[in-house]
This record gives sequence, structure tokens and C-alpha cells, in this order.
Amino acid sequence: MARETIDIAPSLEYLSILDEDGEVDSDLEPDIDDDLLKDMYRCMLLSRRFDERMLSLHGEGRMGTFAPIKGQEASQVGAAAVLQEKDWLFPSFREMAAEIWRGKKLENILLVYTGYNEGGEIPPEKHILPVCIPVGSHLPYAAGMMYAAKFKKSEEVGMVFFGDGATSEGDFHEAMNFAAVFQVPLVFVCQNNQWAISVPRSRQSRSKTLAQKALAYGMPGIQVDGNDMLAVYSAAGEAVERARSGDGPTMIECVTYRMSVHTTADDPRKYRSEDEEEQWSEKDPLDRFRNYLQKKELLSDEKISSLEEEVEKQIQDAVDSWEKRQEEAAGPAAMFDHVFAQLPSYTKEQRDSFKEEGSSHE
Amino acid sequence: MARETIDIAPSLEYLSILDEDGEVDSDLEPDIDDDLLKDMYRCMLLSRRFDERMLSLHGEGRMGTFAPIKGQEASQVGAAAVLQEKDWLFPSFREMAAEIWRGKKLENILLVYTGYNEGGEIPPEKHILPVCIPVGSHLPYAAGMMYAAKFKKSEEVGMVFFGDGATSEGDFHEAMNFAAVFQVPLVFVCQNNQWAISVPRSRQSRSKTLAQKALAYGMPGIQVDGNDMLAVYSAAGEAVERARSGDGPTMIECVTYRMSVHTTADDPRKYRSEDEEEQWSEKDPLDRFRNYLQKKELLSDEKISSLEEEVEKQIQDAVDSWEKRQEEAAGPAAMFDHVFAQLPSYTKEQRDSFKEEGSSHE
Amino acid sequence: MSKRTMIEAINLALHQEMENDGDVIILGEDVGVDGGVFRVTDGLLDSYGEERVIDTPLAESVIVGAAVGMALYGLKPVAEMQFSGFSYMAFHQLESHAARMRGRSLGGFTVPMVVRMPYGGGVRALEHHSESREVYYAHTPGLKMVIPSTPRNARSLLVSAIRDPDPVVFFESKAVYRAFREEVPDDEESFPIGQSRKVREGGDVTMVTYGAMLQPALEAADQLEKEEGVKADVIDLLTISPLDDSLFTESARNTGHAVIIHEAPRSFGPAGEIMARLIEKSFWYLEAPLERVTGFDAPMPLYQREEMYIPDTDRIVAAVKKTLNA
Amino acid sequence: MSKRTMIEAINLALHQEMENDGDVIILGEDVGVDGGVFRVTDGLLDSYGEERVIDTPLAESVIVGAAVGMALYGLKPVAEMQFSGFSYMAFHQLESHAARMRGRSLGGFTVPMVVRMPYGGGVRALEHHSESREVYYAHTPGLKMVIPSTPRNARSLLVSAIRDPDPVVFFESKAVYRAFREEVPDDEESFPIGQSRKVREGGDVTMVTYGAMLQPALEAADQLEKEEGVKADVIDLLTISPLDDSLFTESARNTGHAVIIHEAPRSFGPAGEIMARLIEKSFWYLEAPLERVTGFDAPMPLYQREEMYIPDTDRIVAAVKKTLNA
Ligand SMILES: Cc1ncc(C[n+]2csc(CCOP(=O)(O)OP(=O)(O)O)c2C)c(N)n1
Ligand SMILES: Cc1ncc(C[n+]2csc(CCOP(=O)(O)OP(=O)(O)O)c2C)c(N)n1
Ligand SMILES: [Mg+2]
Ligand SMILES: [Mg+2]
Repeated sequence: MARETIDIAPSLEYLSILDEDGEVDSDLEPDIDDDLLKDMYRCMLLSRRFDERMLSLHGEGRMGTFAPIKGQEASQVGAAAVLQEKDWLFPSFREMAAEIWRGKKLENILLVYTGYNEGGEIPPEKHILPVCIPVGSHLPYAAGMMYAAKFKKSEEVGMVFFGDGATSEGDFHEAMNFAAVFQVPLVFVCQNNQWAISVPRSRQSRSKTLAQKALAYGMPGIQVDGNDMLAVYSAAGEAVERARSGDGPTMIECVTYRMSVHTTADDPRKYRSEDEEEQWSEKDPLDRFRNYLQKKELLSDEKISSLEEEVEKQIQDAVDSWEKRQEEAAGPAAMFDHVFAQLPSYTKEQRDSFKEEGSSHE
Repeated sequence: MARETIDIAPSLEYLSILDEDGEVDSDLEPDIDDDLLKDMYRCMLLSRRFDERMLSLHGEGRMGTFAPIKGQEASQVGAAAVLQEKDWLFPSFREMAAEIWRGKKLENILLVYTGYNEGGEIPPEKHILPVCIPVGSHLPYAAGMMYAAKFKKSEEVGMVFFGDGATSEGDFHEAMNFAAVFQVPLVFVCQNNQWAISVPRSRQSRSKTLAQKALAYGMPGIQVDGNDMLAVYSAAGEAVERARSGDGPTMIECVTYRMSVHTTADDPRKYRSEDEEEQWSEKDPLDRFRNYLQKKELLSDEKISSLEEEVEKQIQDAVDSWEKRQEEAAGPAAMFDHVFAQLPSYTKEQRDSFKEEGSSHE
Repeated sequence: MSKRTMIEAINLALHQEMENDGDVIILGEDVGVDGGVFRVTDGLLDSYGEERVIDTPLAESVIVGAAVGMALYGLKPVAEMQFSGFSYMAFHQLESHAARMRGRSLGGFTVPMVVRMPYGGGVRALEHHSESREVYYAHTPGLKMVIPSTPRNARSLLVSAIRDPDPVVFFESKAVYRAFREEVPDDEESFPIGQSRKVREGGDVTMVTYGAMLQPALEAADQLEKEEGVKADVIDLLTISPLDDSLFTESARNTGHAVIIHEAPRSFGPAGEIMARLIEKSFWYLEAPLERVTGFDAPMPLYQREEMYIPDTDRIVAAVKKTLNA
Repeated sequence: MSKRTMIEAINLALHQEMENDGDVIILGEDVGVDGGVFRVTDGLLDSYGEERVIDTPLAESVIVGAAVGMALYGLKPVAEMQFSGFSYMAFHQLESHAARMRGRSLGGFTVPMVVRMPYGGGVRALEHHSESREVYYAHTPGLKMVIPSTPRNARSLLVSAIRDPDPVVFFESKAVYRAFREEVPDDEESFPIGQSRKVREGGDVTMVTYGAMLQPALEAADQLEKEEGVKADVIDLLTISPLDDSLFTESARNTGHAVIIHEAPRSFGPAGEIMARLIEKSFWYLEAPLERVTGFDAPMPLYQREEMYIPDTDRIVAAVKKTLNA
């Protein structure tokens, strides 16, 4: 009998490699191929500019509600960049940058947020799951899908993204526990962007970090500077490695910031100060990574502006085909297209009612 | 930038005071009033004997399914004993001993498990919540009720019991987080009895302890020998003290064992060995506590046998009034008695249909 | 007396009830500092403080479950689900505890709580933000289910819901939230739960509806009168459960024709119960099949097609003509 | 061919489907080592191993959610909820994902899964162990809802459910589980989902029911024939959603009288939809009000009173007489 402290390894670490002043910890600096570095930057830039374009389209009343990613490009691209093609991405609703990295079509993103189910189509080979809006509710199916992948000995790894707010949901708990018990090859990437709409991180949980929640499941957890592309990339790399080699899941907390509105329906002035936003804009992951690449002389000023033109063009092309596809869009009967593999007779009648009712509905 | 270990105090401890050989750690031995010690033993004994009686009534086909508590008397009585009258007990479905300590009527327990809703009645001043069967689902209302108690400045503390299996439920997670965020005066007592029906503790979670789950919420956690009345009492005392003084919730993991069947519908031979059961029977909390009291000369052999007679009589009286109340029980229309404060007209008609349909139903 | 939107009217009810009763307490996601994503709880935090207007962690089950606990202690919690499409995470707390505590304890513990949630389509929202699944709650014994249709009755019904000794699920139509203003008296006003109202006197056909569908039903009624000279009784249920079938069954006994309108999916939807009551109480007076105009047996599509999913005036008029010409 | 209880019949279906298809996988609480608390999955762990017969942690949401994920990957998971009364913790996984993934991805991702759960009363169980809430699932677009009534159709419907490309909620009656044996062929047999069957030819009145209520309905039919010379058509729905209304609406067109029997609470219960279909397809042939014999608008009482809650032969006979004498 006694009173003694319990040691509950695995331990918990914090990782930062490229800090906001552009200083690099050379001992920790990951060895990333130059082309990959450039691709990562290009994807960050494309995502940022696409985000801006969507906001202006929304401003013109041409698009519905969506969740901007500004500020979270490093957390998303840095993590997704370690995945292989066969691996799986499980987005929540604010992972446009990660989805774009995996090859999701910009025009489809536009279609979904302009109210066309058609945008939900995803090329099967991309291994991207649909957007999930009920917070945290995708973690259980991510765990189950990767259980299946392991069962099939596929050597595929999954990466699931969610926010700080999602860590309060029961589904987060149940999925983390399930993944740990069955040592599922899944990496849990929490983008702690400090806010869940108007609720600050401090109100979401009393825990010092979100990463420590992993310890409750005997799962390794790590907290990283989420605006530090190199730290995110390294931590994700280790986690994916661990998963692929059969050592189960890891939780990564990316400390980042939502630099824009929660969604286009939100007014941040209700709950946070411009000061706070300005302080975080100094930590902008895009600038930080650009400076890093410039220091490495991987990015000339010319290259930077040509890249800007490139992504602008890519976005404009997407907008053009988005407009085209809206004109060509099917009528309302399409709402019945994928309810079941085979539509029941009475639901067929419901669908056909549109045709009868004529033009106004077709 | 760097890679460094994060310290996530509050720390986690293990506590044992009275071990299975009857050895006492005198530095840690709590100073408990003799009468209280005897009352605690009496309640343990009563609960054990009542459990046995219910099993035999079930054997005679006179009672439905219930969940025996054998082996968990110390976890329950040791923890509940630190509560004041004004405090609140939130049982799950295997807390008969704790409920008896708080003054729940034996005959009502019998009535519930023989299918009479009438048994659900609880004297309001006892501050015992009804039994909760959906695993873990009582933790949210326990957290909310104690939020209200704090809001009303009542200085009441709540104690909620649940099992090892319950820690896997989303409700455990959401309630622990809520209680910690709002520093609710609630003590979470997890009776880790090693099994959730047929699922062993090791399969329930990969975490080394269940107590460490508290750290995910920035909540203090402690693991104690749950068959050690003194350790449970001390840990619970500290936790209640902390809660009452405004320092919020604590999670206590009582390491104990379900010595009997899961419920009367269960067959442990399907999933665990007699060996295992025998090993744990050596740790029987009742024997251990009796020896302790005998060593302290608080319990003579005479006293022991007179106590046996006393509780037998108390149980027989309960059985007698249980039989009486079954005879006097109201008809089926009673199923409508407490659906709403005021029954809607058509539900009244449903109730009255019984009367029309005559004797067979009244 | 001043003209208010439904949002302002609900806000008024919350302000006045919190003012009158210190036990009324609000909890939910973004209900405090943000004033709710629809601003329904705007200003309450400033007036009543953090302890009574609680920004919770993002966890529906404990929002509803904690509200149950507060109610058990004697408070009158008003919990908000940010959208009804996210209330399912808390469904077990409503079914297993809110609805049962009174019975389980033979009246020893009661649950005087309200769970408010915006429901329904029509605001070009994202997936899960436009559903109408009142049946889940209306079919659950022990719960009351209320769906107001205008600013004024939203206010007066919410007051009753907060004062009700039993748990009330309170659906608020996003489509109506800001659609129009109505005179809402500044002075306290309440309307009994479990009571429907006749909004329009006709005599030729009975329309039964509630919530957001009241407006298209009334438009259809006007159009029918103008274009066809058909006069419709329009019954606004207001409370879905316990269902007040007195007005609509009586009306149908007079008209012999009834059309039920709801936004919820068709099969196993609310119309079924309304038809059942009509059969039980008006069968001998029915001159033609009852008609229902409803949402479809498909998930609500994204917003480009939602107007085609939600019943509109054309579909209602067509259904009325069908039953009259049957 | 040999006589089996419903438990044995379901166990047979699981054995054969797992034998035939390596992608069929089982998960739930106590389904492995313990063989399920009702022994429905007995022996599967020994035959197919831990990876395919998974004892999960105690967490309904991730049991159903993980099954969704397995199905998305191409497996055919059969998840068990230990009792339907505990499935509500997973309700959002069914409503928000299982039912919607196909539509959300335009058919790119599908969810061929089954969620089995014991439902209903009659076995003297504890609170939450005796409910009949099929409406929650039947009213949810994108889900199929099946309730077999005998060992043989339980086996053949489960086979179809496992092979179905869409999510199926499969209710198993605890009252029927061990109540009687029926010849169940050893050789593979399946029965289409979405198809009802006529169990008894009568002609005077139509009885519509399913699941555990089929037995009292048949007893009532026999009694009515013996005592009153009244011959009843008895329709066993088998699938609740998508609802096959062809047989019962046709039958009612012949008999002019129909009685619907279910265990679920009355208001907003399954009978409403069945009555709606009867009105839509048989109205002109109805000679008297449709009758429904149902559970009550109260939670299922503890077991001393549950028999009074659940429809019995007396109540069914009375309802038939009422509609015939109306
Ligand atoms: C279950 C559920 N509850 C509420 C909402 C409404 N909602 C959408 S996003 C959001 C906040 C999410 O915060 P976080 O998880 O930190 O992600 P972030 O928005 O910051 O990326 C809320 C409450 C939802 N979508 N799902
Ligand atoms: C939500 C829910 N799921 C399943 C059950 C069925 N069930 C009753 S007790 C039990 C195991 C509980 O294990 P634990 O939490 O360790 O408590 P113990 O029974 O060991 O006291 C299960 C699965 C239930 N009652 N509630
Ligand atoms: Mg966030
Ligand atoms: Mg246990």
C-alpha cells in the first residue's frame, strides 16, 4: 500500500521548426525535395487565392455559405503532403486546402457552395471523403474505414481533420478510443484555430493542450506550431510512418488561427478583437513559408508573380466551368437520383410529379 | 523553435491503504470515527446479504433481471460515506450499496426489479437520483444538476457512479469536459470492476489507467484500490472537499471486481475463468474490512453474528412489505400516471380504455 | 405594441421570462457572446450574466443532458441546438431522460425544460441545416413538440413552454425568422400548449398545417378564393404533440375535404397522424380522399433545389382542387 | 430442413453470409466471446476470428459510425445494437451519414451495412429494453427498415439486408426470439426487402401488422373465424420502409374494412402511414373507419404492466368487431 505517482507514457511533445521570424531549427529541419516544397507553396497560394475569390463571389450574392480556410494552409497542406496517393483524406468542412492538395476539383467546390449536389462528386481514385458538416461525426467512419483498410492489408493510411471545437464532441472520444484499441492506421489532425465560431479554445476545454487528450486513449499525441509548414510536415510524417508500420493512430494538434470569418454568415467583431487578428496575421503561414523558400533560393520574385498568375488562371477556369455547369444543371428531379441504388415505386411517383407539373419544375 | 516535452499537471496518483493481507499504511490511515466505521461495515454486510437474497428470489422466479453488486461494496460505501445529507448521489444500475447507504428503501429496490414502476419512488430528502440504465447517459445530467446546485450557492456536492465500460461512451467525455470547464462540484467515481459484461478492461481502452482520462479535461484523477475501504474513503474525502471548496470535479478510478454475474441473464463462464474469480475472491472487500475492524477491536465475534441477524431481519421485513405491496398494486392504468403533469385528452381516453375493458385489465 | 420579426419576438420572450424568473437559464453553442448564430439570444448575456447565459463547449448531448439536470434541480433551462439537424447527437438524452424522469421517479423528479432549435428549409443553407423532423420528437412519449408559425405565437408559445412543467421541444422556422413582422405586444402574453387555432374561415375545404407552411397555405387559400371561389378553413396546429385534433376534425366534418401540408418527408410523416385522427373522428363526413402535400422521401437537396422539395402554393392549390374534384 | 427459433435462424443467416462472403464483418458489444447477450452471434468468433467478429468498446456511436466507414471501404458490416433502446446514441450516425453518403457523393460512396437490434416488449426486461420505435428509422430518408415476424423470414430477410447496397435497420423481436420454432431450410434462402406478404386469406376484413404483432393478429383472426365466422386477410409487412402498400391496399379494396396493429406508441406511429396509403389507394372502397390497435402514448411500463401496453388478441378482436359493426 502506498501513495505514488503513476507514469502514463506515451509522453507528449511540442514541435516548432520554422518560427514566425523565419528562423529555422536546422537540427529539426526536415529534408524535403525542392519540387515538393514548391508544390506545397503553390497549393497554399492557390487555396488562399481561391478562398478570396469565393468570398468575393459570395459578396456578389453568387454563392451561399462556406467556411474560409485563410490562415490554416500550413496545417492542411503540411499534413496532407505526407500522404501517398493510396492514402485517405477525411475532411471536415474547413479543409479546402487539404482537399485541393489531394486533387479535388475547384469547380465542384464552387458547385456545392452554390447549392448544387452535383459538386459532391469526387473522382474515386482521389481517396477523398465528402465534406462532413456535423462537427466530429466523421471521426467514427474514418476509424471504421481505416479498420477496413487494415483488415484488407492495404497498407493505406488515413488522415482525418477536425477543429478544436470537435474535441468536445462524444464522437471524438468514441472514435479516438476505437482507433487506439484496434490500432487503426489513422492520423487525427486537430486544427486548433483558437475558435469554434464565438467560443474560444479556453472555453472549449480546461485541458492545457488538446494534444494531451490523446493520452486518455494510450495514443501518442503531439502539439505543433500549425503555421509552421516544416513542423506540421515532420509531425505528420512521423505519425503516418507509425500508422503505416502498424503502430496505430496518433493525434496531432496544430496550433493555428482562423484569420477570416467562421463562415460567410459570421461576424467576428461580436466575439474577438481586431488586435487579436492582427497579432496572428504576423504569423501568417503563407508569408512564413514564402520567406523560407526565398531564403533557400527556391523562389525568385519572378517565380512568385508567375505563380500568382498561374493560380489566378486556374481559378478563373474553374469559375468558367462552374458557370457553364450551372446552366447545364439538371432539374429538381435530380434530388431523387442517389437516395437508394433502386428507388422505391412511390418515391419514383414523387420524382415523376415534377415532370407532370411541367416547366416551372424542370 | 524546439522539440520539448509538455508537462500536463495535474498529476495522477495511485492510492492503497489497507491491502489484501490486512496490512495498513498507518501514515495514510484516515481518522474515521468508530461508529462510522461500524455503520460502513453494516451497510456493506446488508448490501451483500440483500444481493444474495435477490439472487435467490430470482432463482425462485419471483424477480426479474438485476445487476448484483457483490465485490464492489467498498467502492460504493467507502465513497458514499463521505457525502453529507444535502449532497447528491447519481447511481448507474449497479450501485445498490451506495443507494442503501443513502437510505433507499429495500422494498422499493425489490419492486423495481419485479417490474413495478412504484419502486421508483424515492424520498425527496434522500437526494438520490433514479437508477440510470443507458450506460454513461446519467453523467450529463449529473453535471447539469450540480451546475444548478453551484448556481444556487447550495454548497452541495454530487457523486456520480459509473463503470469501466461507461468511460467509452461519448456522454462520459462530454460530461467530464463540461464539469471541468464550469468547475462543477461533482465527483466522478468509476468502478472499474474489470468487465463490461464480457468485454475486459483491456479491450475497453488502451489507456494504462482509466483515471488518466481525467487529465484530458484538466481534471485531477486518482486511481485507488477499490476493495480498500480506507483508500476509497480517503480519495473520495479529498475529492468532495475539493468540490465543496469550489475547486471543481475529480475523477476517482476504483480498481475492483464484479464477483458475481453481470446480471441474472449473464453466464460468466462464456468469457472468464473460475481461476480469475477465485483470485479476486481473496481480495473480497467485505472480509478485508471486517478483519480491519476486528484488529481494531471494533467488532467482536458476537457483534458480527448479531449484525448478521440484524440485517437478515431487515431484509425479511423488506421482503414482507414487498409482497404486501405487490398485492395492493394498482392496475395497468397506472402506466399513465406520470407521463405528464397533465395528461392530454386522448391519452386519458387510452387510460380509460382499461376500465371499460373490465376486470381482466383492472 | 410594436412590429417584430420572429427572432425579435422570441428574444422578447426570453428577456421577459429571464427578467421575471431567476431560475430561467440559457445554454448552448454561441448563445452568449455571439447572441446565437441567428441572434435570437442577443443581449441576454449582457443583461443576465455568464452564469445564466452559458456558452457551452461544442457538445449537444451534454447541452441537453445538462439542461435535464438543471431542470431536475428546479431551474427552468432553455437549451439551444444550433440547428435541428444537429440535435440527433442529443436524441438519447431527450428520449431516455427528459421524457422519462417524471415517470421513472413517480413524479419525484420533473424536467421543466425547453430545447429550442431552428428547423426547416428556405434559407439557402448547407447540408443538415434545412431538415424538418418533428416526428422524431412528436412520436416520443413524454415530450411535447411545439412549432409556432408567426412572431406573435412564437413569443406566446415560448412563454408557455418555459413555464410548462414538462420538457418541450420547440422548433423555430428559419424561413419565418426574418420573413415578416407582426404586432407583438410588449406586455406579457402566452398561448396554451396543446391548442390549435383556426386562422381562416372558409367552409369548402379544410387545410391543416403549422410552422413555415402556414404562409403558403394561406396564400393558396387566398388564390383559391380569388380564382375558384373556393373558401378554405385553415387550421394552424401550433402544438404537434400533444396534438389538438378538435378544430381540424370538426372543420373536416363540415367541409368533407381536407388537405394536410408539411415540409417533413412524406412517409411516416406528421400527415399520417392527422389523417388517422380525421378517420377516427370525421370519417363519415369525408366526401373525398384526404390529400397531403409534403416534403419528399429523400434528404433535403442542397439549396438550388430546396424550393422544389418544400411544398409551395401551386402544389397546395393542386391538392385542394384534386380533393374537391375527386 | 430443420426447425429453428428466430435466434437460431438469424445465426444461420450470419454464418452462411460470413462463409460465402469474406467482406461480411460483425461488430458490437459482446457479440464475440459472449456470442451476444441473446446468443444470436454465438459461434461466429470461433469460425471467423477476431478481425471479423469484433467485440467493441461500449460506444454505440462509433459502433454504427465505424460500420459506416467499413461499408464505405467496401465491406458489408453487420453492426449490433444490444437493444434498440440504446441505438439513439448512434442515431446521428444513421441519419447524418449512413442515410446520406450515397447522395452526398452522387453514388461515389455507398453504405451497404446492416444494423441489427432487438426491439419490443414481452420478455420482462428492464427500462429501455422493450421499446418499439421503428418510426424513427422508417421516417428517415435513405434508410431501409425491416422487421421480420418469424424465424424463416428473419433468416431470409437478413440475407437480403446484408446483400443490400444500402443501409438497413433490422429490428428483431425479443418476444419472438425463442417463442417458437419454424422450418428453416439449411440451404440459402432470401426474401426481397420492400415486399409484404399475405399470411392469411379471408375476405371480410384486412389486418395489417408486422413483427411480434403477427402472432396475436393471427390468433385474433382464428378466434374471429371460429366465434364470429369472420374471415380476415392478414398482411405481414416485413419491410416497414420502403413500405409495400400493394397487398394491404388491394385487400382493403376487397374487404372495405381494415385494422392496423403495432406495438409502437399510437400517436405519429406506423399506423398513420398505413392509414394514409389506404386513404390514397382504397378510400372509395372503405365501408367504415380504419381501426388501429397500438401501444399507448406513454413510455413502456415496467414488466408487470407491459402486457397491458402491448396489443393483445382481445384488443384486436374488439377492433375488428368495431369496424365491422360501424
Ligand atoms: C454537431 C454540430 N453542432 C453544431 C454545428 C454548427 N457549427 C458549425 S462549425 C461550428 C464550430 C466548429 O468549431 P471547430 O470544431 O473548432 O472547427 P472550426 O469551425 O474552427 O474550423 C459549429 C458549432 C455543427 N455543424 N455540427
Ligand atoms: C448505452 C447502453 N449500451 C448498452 C447497454 C447494455 N449494457 C448494460 S450494462 C453493460 C456493460 C456496462 O459495463 P460497465 O460500464 O463496466 O458497468 P458494469 O456493468 O461493469 O457495472 C451493457 C453493455 C446499456 N445498458 N446502455
Ligand atoms: Mg476551431
Ligand atoms: Mg464494469
